[in-house]
Amino acid sequence: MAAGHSIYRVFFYQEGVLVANALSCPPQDETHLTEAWQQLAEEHQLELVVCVAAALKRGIVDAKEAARHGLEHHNLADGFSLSGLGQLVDSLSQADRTVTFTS
Amino acid sequence: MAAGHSIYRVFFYQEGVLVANALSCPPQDETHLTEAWQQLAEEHQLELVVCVAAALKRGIVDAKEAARHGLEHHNLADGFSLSGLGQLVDSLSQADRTVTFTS
Amino acid sequence: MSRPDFDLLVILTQPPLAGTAAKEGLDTALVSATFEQKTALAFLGEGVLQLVKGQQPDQLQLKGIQSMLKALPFYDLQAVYTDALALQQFGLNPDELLLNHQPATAEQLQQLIAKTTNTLVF
Amino acid sequence: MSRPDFDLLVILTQPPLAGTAAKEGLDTALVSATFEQKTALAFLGEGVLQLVKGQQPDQLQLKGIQSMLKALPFYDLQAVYTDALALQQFGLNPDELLLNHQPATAEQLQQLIAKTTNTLVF
Amino acid sequence: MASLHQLNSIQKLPHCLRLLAAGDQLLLTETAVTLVLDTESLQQLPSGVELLALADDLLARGLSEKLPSGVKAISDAQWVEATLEAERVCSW
Amino acid sequence: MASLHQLNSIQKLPHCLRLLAAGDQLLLTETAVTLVLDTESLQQLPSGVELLALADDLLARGLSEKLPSGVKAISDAQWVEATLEAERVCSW
Repeated sequence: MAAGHSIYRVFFYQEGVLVANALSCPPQDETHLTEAWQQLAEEHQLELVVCVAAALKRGIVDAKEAARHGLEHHNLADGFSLSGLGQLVDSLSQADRTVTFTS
Repeated sequence: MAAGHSIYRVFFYQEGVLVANALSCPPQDETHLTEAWQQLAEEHQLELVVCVAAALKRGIVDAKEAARHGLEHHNLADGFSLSGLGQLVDSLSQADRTVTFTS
Repeated sequence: MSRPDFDLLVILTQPPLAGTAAKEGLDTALVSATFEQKTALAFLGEGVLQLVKGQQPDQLQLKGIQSMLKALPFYDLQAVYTDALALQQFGLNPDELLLNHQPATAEQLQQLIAKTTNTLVF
Repeated sequence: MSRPDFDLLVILTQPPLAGTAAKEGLDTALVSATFEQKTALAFLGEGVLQLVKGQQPDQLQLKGIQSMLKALPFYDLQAVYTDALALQQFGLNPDELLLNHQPATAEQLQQLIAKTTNTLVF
Repeated sequence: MASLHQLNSIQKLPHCLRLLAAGDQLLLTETAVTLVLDTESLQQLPSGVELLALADDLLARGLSEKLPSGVKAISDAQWVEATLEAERVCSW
Repeated sequence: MASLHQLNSIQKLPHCLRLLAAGDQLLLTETAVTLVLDTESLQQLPSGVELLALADDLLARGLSEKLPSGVKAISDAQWVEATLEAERVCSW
C-alpha cells in the first residue's frame, strides 16, 4: 500500500474466519490479530468481509444471525461484516491480482 | 462404556477446545458436536474439562473469564468447565489407559 | 498473455471427509460458475478419492461432497480434470469414478494453470 | 512389563513458529515434571529445528519456544532426545544446537516409547 | 502386545513409520484409511507390524470393497478392545 | 514471468512440486522456509524454477545464515513486487 497499490477487499473464509471472533484473548505478549486487522482496516479503509457460511459453522455470529438462530450472545468483531461467497468471486474478477493466504 | 469400562475424564486441548463454543451453528444436516458431547456427558456422567489457556487464546470464555478480561459476552457451552493442564497430567497418571484424539 | 481459457481454476487436494475444505472449494467453484465466470475444477493427489463411488458418509453422521458432485452437470461447470498419477498410485480405474472427467498429466495440469486467470487450492 | 523408565514422553514434531502445538506440548511436559512425573522430551523430524540457535521470532511479532527451552534445566526434565536422522537431513551439527540433548536413532526412539507409560505427540 | 499406533492423516505417516517396532499395531483412522489403496506406502511398513483400519471410516469413504489382503477392518468395539489389549496407545 | 507459487508448509510440497513449470518462481513462506536446509527435497525441484524465501520468516527461525546459494531471500516489499510482476499467484 505504501507503494501506491490499493486493496479492493479482504475476504476471510475457511479457518480464516476465526480471526473475526471478538472474544479472542491471546496472551498479552502475542499479537492480537483481531485488533491488528481492525486497525489496518481503519487506517486504509479496507473492507473486511467474512464468509457467512464458514463463520456460522465455526461459531462466529453477528447480532442478526444470533437472533435468527435464537442465540443469547454474538461475537463478530467490529469492523468485520458477514457476506456470501459471491463477494469472493466478485473480488477475483475485479482485482488485477488476487493473493491468497492459506492455513 | 457398554462393555463396563469407565471413563475418568475427557480433556479438550489444542484445537479440541473449539468444540466447547456454545455459539457454533453447523448446518442442520450435520452433527452438532457441542450438543453431542453434552448429551454423552449427561448420560454417562462424564467430566468435560477444557484447557483454559488454549480456550482463552481461541476465544472460548466462561462468565468468570469474560468478566476478568472485560468482555461483554461469554460462550463456554453448558456441561464444559475450564481448567489447567494439571488436570491432564492427573488423568494420565490415574487412568489405566489414555487414548488421545488428534486433529 | 493470450486470452485465458478459464477465469477460475479450483484445485481440490483433500481426501473425502477431511474437514470442510473440499466442500468450501466446491462451493466457490459453483458460485463462480453461477456468476458466469469460466470455471474449471481439478482433483489432485488424495483429492481424486473424492470421486470413488459408493461412499457412505452418513455412516459417520458426516456429509461428503459426492451428492454435490453428482449435481455438477446441472451447473455450467463441465471442465473437470483428475491427476492421472494419483489415479495410478491409488489403483483407480478412471471409468469407475463419479463424474465425466479428464485424467491429466502434471504437464497438462501446469498448462491448465498457465491458461487460467486465478487458481485457488483447497 | 518391567517398571517403565518414564511416566510421560512428549514428542514435538512441529517446526518453529507453526501454530501453538509445540508450546502446548512443552507446557504439558513442564506441568508433568512439576507434578513429579518422570518426563522425557523428544524432538522428531522438523521438530529438531526448534533447537536451532539465534531464532528471532519477535521479527514476526511471534513467540517461539526457545526461551522456554533455555529454562528446561531448571525443571526436573533432563531427558531430552533428538532425531539423529533429521539432524543429518537438515545438516545440523548436534553440538551447535540449544539444550543438552541426546541424538537417537529410530530404534532407540522405539525403545524409548516401549519404556514409557504414556506418549503424547504434538 | 506392544504399542497400538493410531494414525489419522497420511501427512503424519513419515514420522509414525520410523517409530513403529516389530510387534506393534498400526490402526488407520479418519482420512488415513486412504492408505489402504497406496501400495507403494504400504510396502514401507516394517515387517511384524499388524495393519488395522476402522471399518466405519473405510465404509464412509467407499473403500471397504477395495481392502487389500494385508489389512484388517475393525469395528469401534474392537477398537476399544485393541486399546486395552495394547500396552500403550500412541496417537499421531 | 509465469506463475509465482507460494508454499507455506512442507506438507504441501508433493502437490506443489508437480505443478511447477520451468520459468515459475517458488516462494517459501512461514514454516516452509525450513526447506532451505533440506538438500534432498531441494534437488527434486524442476530446473528453471527460481527459489525464493521470505527474509523475515528465515530470520525468525534462525535460518538466515544457513541459506544455500540457490535460494534468494526477499523482503516483504519485494514480495509485493513479485506478486505484481508474476502473471498469476498460486498459494498452496
